[in-house]
Amino acid sequence: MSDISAADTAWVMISTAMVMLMTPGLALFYGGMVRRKNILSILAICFATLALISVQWVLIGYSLSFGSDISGFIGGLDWGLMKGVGVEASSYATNLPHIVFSIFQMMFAVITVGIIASAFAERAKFISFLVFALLWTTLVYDPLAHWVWGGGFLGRLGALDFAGGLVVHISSGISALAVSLVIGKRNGFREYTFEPHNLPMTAIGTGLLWFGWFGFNAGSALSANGLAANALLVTNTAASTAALTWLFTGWYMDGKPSILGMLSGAVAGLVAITPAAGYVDVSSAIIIGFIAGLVCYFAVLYRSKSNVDESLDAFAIHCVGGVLGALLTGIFASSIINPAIRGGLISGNITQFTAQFISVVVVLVYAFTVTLIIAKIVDAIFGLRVNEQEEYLGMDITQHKEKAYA
Amino acid sequence: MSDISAADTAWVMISTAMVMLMTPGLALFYGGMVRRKNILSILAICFATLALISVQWVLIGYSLSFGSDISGFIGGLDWGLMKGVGVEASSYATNLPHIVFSIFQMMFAVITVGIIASAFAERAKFISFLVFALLWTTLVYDPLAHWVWGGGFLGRLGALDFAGGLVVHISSGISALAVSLVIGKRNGFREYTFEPHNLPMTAIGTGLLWFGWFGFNAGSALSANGLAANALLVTNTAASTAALTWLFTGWYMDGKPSILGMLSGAVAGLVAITPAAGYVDVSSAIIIGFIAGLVCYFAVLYRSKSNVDESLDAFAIHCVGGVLGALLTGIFASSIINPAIRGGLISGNITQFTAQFISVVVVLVYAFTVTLIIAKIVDAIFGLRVNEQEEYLGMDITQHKEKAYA
Amino acid sequence: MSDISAADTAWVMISTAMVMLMTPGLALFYGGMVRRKNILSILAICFATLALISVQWVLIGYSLSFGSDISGFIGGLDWGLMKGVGVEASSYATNLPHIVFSIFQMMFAVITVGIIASAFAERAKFISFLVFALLWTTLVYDPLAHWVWGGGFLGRLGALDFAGGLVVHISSGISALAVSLVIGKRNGFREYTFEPHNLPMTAIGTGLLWFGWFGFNAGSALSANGLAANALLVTNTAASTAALTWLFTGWYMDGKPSILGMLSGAVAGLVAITPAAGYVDVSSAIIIGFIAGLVCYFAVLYRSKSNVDESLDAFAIHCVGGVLGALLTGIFASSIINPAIRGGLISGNITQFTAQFISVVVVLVYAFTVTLIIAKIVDAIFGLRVNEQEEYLGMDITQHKEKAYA
Amino acid sequence: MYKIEAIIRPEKLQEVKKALEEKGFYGLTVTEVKGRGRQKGIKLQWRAGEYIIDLIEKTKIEIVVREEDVDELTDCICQKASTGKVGDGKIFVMPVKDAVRIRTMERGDAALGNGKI
Amino acid sequence: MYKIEAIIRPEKLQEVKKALEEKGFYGLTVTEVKGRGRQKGIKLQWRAGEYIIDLIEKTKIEIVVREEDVDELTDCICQKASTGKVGDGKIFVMPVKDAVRIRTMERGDAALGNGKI
Amino acid sequence: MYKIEAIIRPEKLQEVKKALEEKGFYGLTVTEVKGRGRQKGIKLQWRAGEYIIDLIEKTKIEIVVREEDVDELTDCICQKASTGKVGDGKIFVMPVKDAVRIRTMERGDAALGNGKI
Ligand SMILES: Nc1ncnc2c1ncn2[C@@H]1O[C@H](COP(=O)(O)OP(=O)(O)O)[C@@H](O)[C@H]1O
Ligand SMILES: Nc1ncnc2c1ncn2[C@@H]1O[C@H](COP(=O)(O)OP(=O)(O)O)[C@@H](O)[C@H]1O
Ligand SMILES: Nc1ncnc2c1ncn2[C@@H]1O[C@H](COP(=O)(O)OP(=O)(O)O)[C@@H](O)[C@H]1O
Repeated sequence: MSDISAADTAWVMISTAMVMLMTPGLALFYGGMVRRKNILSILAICFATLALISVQWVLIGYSLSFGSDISGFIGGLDWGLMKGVGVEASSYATNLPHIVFSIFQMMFAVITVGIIASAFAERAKFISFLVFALLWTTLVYDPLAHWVWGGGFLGRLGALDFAGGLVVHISSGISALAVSLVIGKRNGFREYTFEPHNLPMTAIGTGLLWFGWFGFNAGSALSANGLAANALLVTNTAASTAALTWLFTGWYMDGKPSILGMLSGAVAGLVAITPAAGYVDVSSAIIIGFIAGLVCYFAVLYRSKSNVDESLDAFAIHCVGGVLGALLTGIFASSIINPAIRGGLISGNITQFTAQFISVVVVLVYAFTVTLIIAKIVDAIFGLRVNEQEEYLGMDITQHKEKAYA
Repeated sequence: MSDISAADTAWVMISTAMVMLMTPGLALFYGGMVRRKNILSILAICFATLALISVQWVLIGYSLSFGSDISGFIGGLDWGLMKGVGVEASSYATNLPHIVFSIFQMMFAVITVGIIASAFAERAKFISFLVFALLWTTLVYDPLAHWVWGGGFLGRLGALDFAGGLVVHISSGISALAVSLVIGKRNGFREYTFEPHNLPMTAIGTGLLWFGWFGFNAGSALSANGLAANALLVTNTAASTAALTWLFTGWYMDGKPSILGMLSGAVAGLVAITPAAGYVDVSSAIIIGFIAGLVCYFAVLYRSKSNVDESLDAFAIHCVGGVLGALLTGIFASSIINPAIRGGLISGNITQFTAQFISVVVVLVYAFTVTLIIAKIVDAIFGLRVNEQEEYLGMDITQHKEKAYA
Repeated sequence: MSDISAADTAWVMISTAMVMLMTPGLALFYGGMVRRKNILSILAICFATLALISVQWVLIGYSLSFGSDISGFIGGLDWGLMKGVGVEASSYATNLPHIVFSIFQMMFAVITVGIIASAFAERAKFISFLVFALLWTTLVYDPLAHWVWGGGFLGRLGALDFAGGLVVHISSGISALAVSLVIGKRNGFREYTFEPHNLPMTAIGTGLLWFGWFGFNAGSALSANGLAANALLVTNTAASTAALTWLFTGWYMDGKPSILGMLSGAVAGLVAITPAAGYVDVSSAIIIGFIAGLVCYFAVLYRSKSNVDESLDAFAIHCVGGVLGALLTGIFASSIINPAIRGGLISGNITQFTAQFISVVVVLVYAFTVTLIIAKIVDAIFGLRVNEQEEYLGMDITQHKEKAYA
Repeated sequence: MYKIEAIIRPEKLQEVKKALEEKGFYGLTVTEVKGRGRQKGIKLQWRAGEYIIDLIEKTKIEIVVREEDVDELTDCICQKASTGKVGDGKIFVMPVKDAVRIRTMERGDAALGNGKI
Repeated sequence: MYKIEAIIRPEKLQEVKKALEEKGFYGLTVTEVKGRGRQKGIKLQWRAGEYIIDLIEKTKIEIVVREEDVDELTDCICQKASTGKVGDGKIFVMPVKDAVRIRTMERGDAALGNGKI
Repeated sequence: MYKIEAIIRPEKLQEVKKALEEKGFYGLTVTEVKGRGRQKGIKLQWRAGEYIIDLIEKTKIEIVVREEDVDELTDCICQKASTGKVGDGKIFVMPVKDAVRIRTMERGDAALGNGKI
């Protein structure tokens, strides 16, 4: 245990707890936006994700993602059931007990599935979601985590993804789109409006997400050092800039400053800075935040006018924001911030940008295709969707026999 | 201050904050389950617990629990008002400022009383709860903490209780049962249903509890090391397994997957892993979580069909879960995980199991008896319960002259 | 990076996250107290504060507050856009990456503006609040932070302000009063009652504030050591004592124990201990908590009977509590707790008390005057207040075109 | 046709509903209301003042039925909703000129879908 | 018997209630409603579209009284609930055929527990 | 004068409101209610027991109009609120003796502020 740092261990453990809290935070963020009759089902989906992916991760997920590399594509099953994952350090972080690294990573797998969950909002069979989640995390998340972070081919290509722009946000955002295409529009979509039932709940959720994101991004330094501090700073800066950008853009476009817009903007900024957090400085963070706020605003606007009912806009925020972040990392990455890298376009390193671009395309294509297949299969076997009568009565009653509010 | 570790200090301070947050979390967990007219009183009871026990602890509680041992039964008053509890390390944790150890322990005393508070739900006089809480923490919690952790006879017997299966969960769960027997059923019990007024509130509470529990269990390692990391991992694993177990058991039994069931399952798993967290590996955690989810499900089912209105099931979850955890620790404890111990039944060490068994019985008997007496005395002097008219109008208005929602 | 401590870095980073969470916590604390039609606008104001002040801070705020001193009154702009604020330590904390110190301080600037926000409740134009916030943080907060912490004249005078009694609480509380005088009473004030629309929301907020305050006060030690531990302990003790004091005082005066009272008391105690947390022991904390609970209770009572609609009592709690705390620090400060100081009145050091007194007066006068001017100017240019019809319909609809609850 | 408007204790709703169902009266509309009757008010206090709560939560049931069903129904509701204590509530009976079933535009008794039709 | 149905500003409820109480009219039922009158609508926006809010929160008071009390009560309500601005609300008076006190099964005026009885 | 009481699907409210507006009927009062009609109940479960949900969320619209407007309005509502499926709701028409505008104390038809007046 020679090199293990107690301080780093403490930092990554608390970061783990903070990232764990993001899933309940996400549940509230989404929960506030759905109709009153479906709030419990969103919460159920998110909490079930936390439980289910946690178990999958210790059984096989961690090993598939980070186990001994098999031709750059997937990890072996040698660490199944956490065999051999103990208090000694691993090669992934020589300063941390191996367990700490593995459980920190676990929470990333959890939240990623939580993001996709939004595509199931207000119309999915609970059982189908569970089956989908299990398949998706195994067939999409685990490989992607391996490719980028686990010694796989995208990492070797030189793709930079500090805290999960590719692995977490693009993958979940594009998959949410794929799911929404298979599951179809909610009844009444574009016929009558779906009012969010509790925006203060969405605000609480955003608060918890923002808090947890400090663990997400700064924790990804895997050490309580200046790099983590920089990640903390740029994370907060990008979130703030994007929140303001969305707020003012919406104000200009719609005539009024929307709080849901500001909260969405904050999330967009957090998403976009995620891949970049360990590589860019605060000025770049302002630019990244600004672009994310602006582009994601229009992405949501466009989506909401389209015929696609990707109901809670995981695509327009997480995928679009993630793509922006991944590419902008290729532009703004700086070896001053992170001496371990050569820097991005702005430092004259075009290779980095190319690596980012290729990775984005690979992740988009892979996640979209495989998700489409999984969704179709689950649909064929279990039916992704409840019937019209059930949808009308709401998921809470028909899927869970429970009522949110008395 | 030679041996004091800043990293461990940071870890236990943040763990303290996380355990502190569990009491508001518990307030929400319970608060969501009561009727609309009683929500404030549940919150009042939990926040008053935080304030009251915090003060009792610095005045006498810490000293009674951890002060110089008096024949194995109670601590002396030498540390009253925190005299002598300063920045130097204590024998309890040579790596931490004494204050850190004492305030971390404080939060355990707080949450324990918070758990019992549930037995007072929807019918207790606020003043009577306060008097009860003060007596209970002094006469039940402090001695038990001393017996197990403060150098008392159960600790010497070799009882293992990593983060408080005996001291926190069994003691509070069995005491909640005793209180509910004295205070009696709510009016209308088994006549008409009491619908939980806000299940999303219960979900938020569970999220905060889960988060805080990482501090509770992993913080109990008192060090930012591999043992803490293992505690973190097994805690999350047991919670997840138990949540899924309860979810699926309920699904099978009732026909529908209940979110309240899943949340209850998570808590049951967290409770059961509490005494074991520093002694068992992840496979054992899965077994412990599974057993806790299953057994506590049936305990709640049985209780709810019985004639006992232990309204929020602190007994069926905390006491039953705590007993399971304490005994399973005696089975699964492993010296590979924790070299300081000899291991449980599975390592061929029957003594450990016997020690666990004896401790469970001692705690059950002591806590139940003394609680019964305290409750009867408080009832005789102040009256535990409001009158029927007040109960009908609700605690919020009649006890606090306040209304939760306008 | 020789002296930088990873443990201290971890501790101050997590403290930063905790203080960040206080602003959403504050939003909920306040949000629960306003009417249903204005809840979103309170949330909007608080989240916008987080975003806006974060950006102002990295652009100029940090530099104005902590940059190279200009005649004791303000910092220079050398650290604008965080230029030169990197991973090396600064003179403010030789054990921390400079970034960590600066972002920890950022969250103090944020929450301070969040506190004033309450004076805008239920009647302000959103745009006017934004302009006000930007001016205020630049013209009031940044100078004050410089005077006390950034090498300015109050710090040199010897004023003790551990975590921001002067800089945060007095300044925001007195400014809230100034704003409320300019913006005027809500329509219907003292004609009909304004019922708080969701007290459980206020309770959740208090829980998050209490949690975050551990980072606020114990984090202000800037090190994971005994001083931080002491700050943690006295913070919790003062909060608890004040909560109980307010609870019982209100009980005696009004006939019933109010939960809103208890929560307000907790905040009052937290405020009062803030300047003292690194200088006093636990017995003094009990006295400080008691005085704060009692005096702030009567301050609120008096204010609510006055003709001033300082709607959410930032003045009566933050300013009054802050003044108490600052003065009591001058009385109870002890060199046993903090060897770096000479102690207060009780240690026979009258100079300390004088320094505290002068600082209080200076901050009161400066903040009140400048705030009054800013508020008048913003009022003249943008109009601080919506028209009567808009106020009647509520801020949520008229300022944000959004509805909180469907 | 008459509308029966019964203001009852919320906890009696299930029982009343069930009794109506057993008599064949499915159609009804329920509203959460607050009511004041014989009870004295309670003063409430909060930081910025005080107010009086004399309104207790009640449930209003509205059932439109044919004239000949009115007595049977009011009796049935009285029986199920009564506890014998102040606060049991009131029933009001009001004339209804016409009823329309939106789906089919049927009118009159045929639209009620209640009672022995 | 008549039912007086008054739709008023929520903030006027306390005052109206108190005035009724002073006249001896305790029994009443209160419902939270939303209403549209002379005001123009307001457009609301959220991420997935827009909707129009022209419904303002109002409070509905229902009081069943004997015929001879109707005028006194409507006057009393008008006086207390009025601010002179658009949005003050409306009062509607509707015939009631019968009233029943659930607890005692008393019928007719005796069941009202309102007014000079 | 008559009161039209329409119990409709909540998601149809916007459409109905708009149609009424276009016909010149601004004044209306909306209440959130729950209703039971032809649907079968659903059993709900929680930790301490079970209960039956047969009440589906509906929206009640109340409009007081002159006698001559009743038919036009009921037709209009039926048309806009109908989906052709069970649960579309009901309309009830009830006599109203008088209306008062609180602000001006105007009475009768003039107080309605609805229809062609
Ligand atoms: N005259 C009335 N008009 C309208 N509603 C009434 C009237 N009298 C009573 N109510 C309603 O009936 C409820 C029960 O009345 P209460 O007087 O407590 O019942 P009881 O007559 O059985 O004692 C009240 O809460 C109120 O909602
Ligand atoms: N014809 C009507 N039918 C039913 N409710 C009405 C009618 N006209 C008005 N209301 C109710 O009365 C409230 C106040 O109406 P409004 O026209 O604003 O008042 P005023 O006539 O004093 O200006 C409305 O919000 C609505 O709830
Ligand atoms: N007899 C009745 N009295 C009062 N309300 C009724 C009655 N019948 C139906 N309703 C209301 O109308 C709503 C729709 O009724 P439903 O029977 O589902 O419509 P439909 O007749 O078109 O199938 C119900 O939810 C209930 O609120």
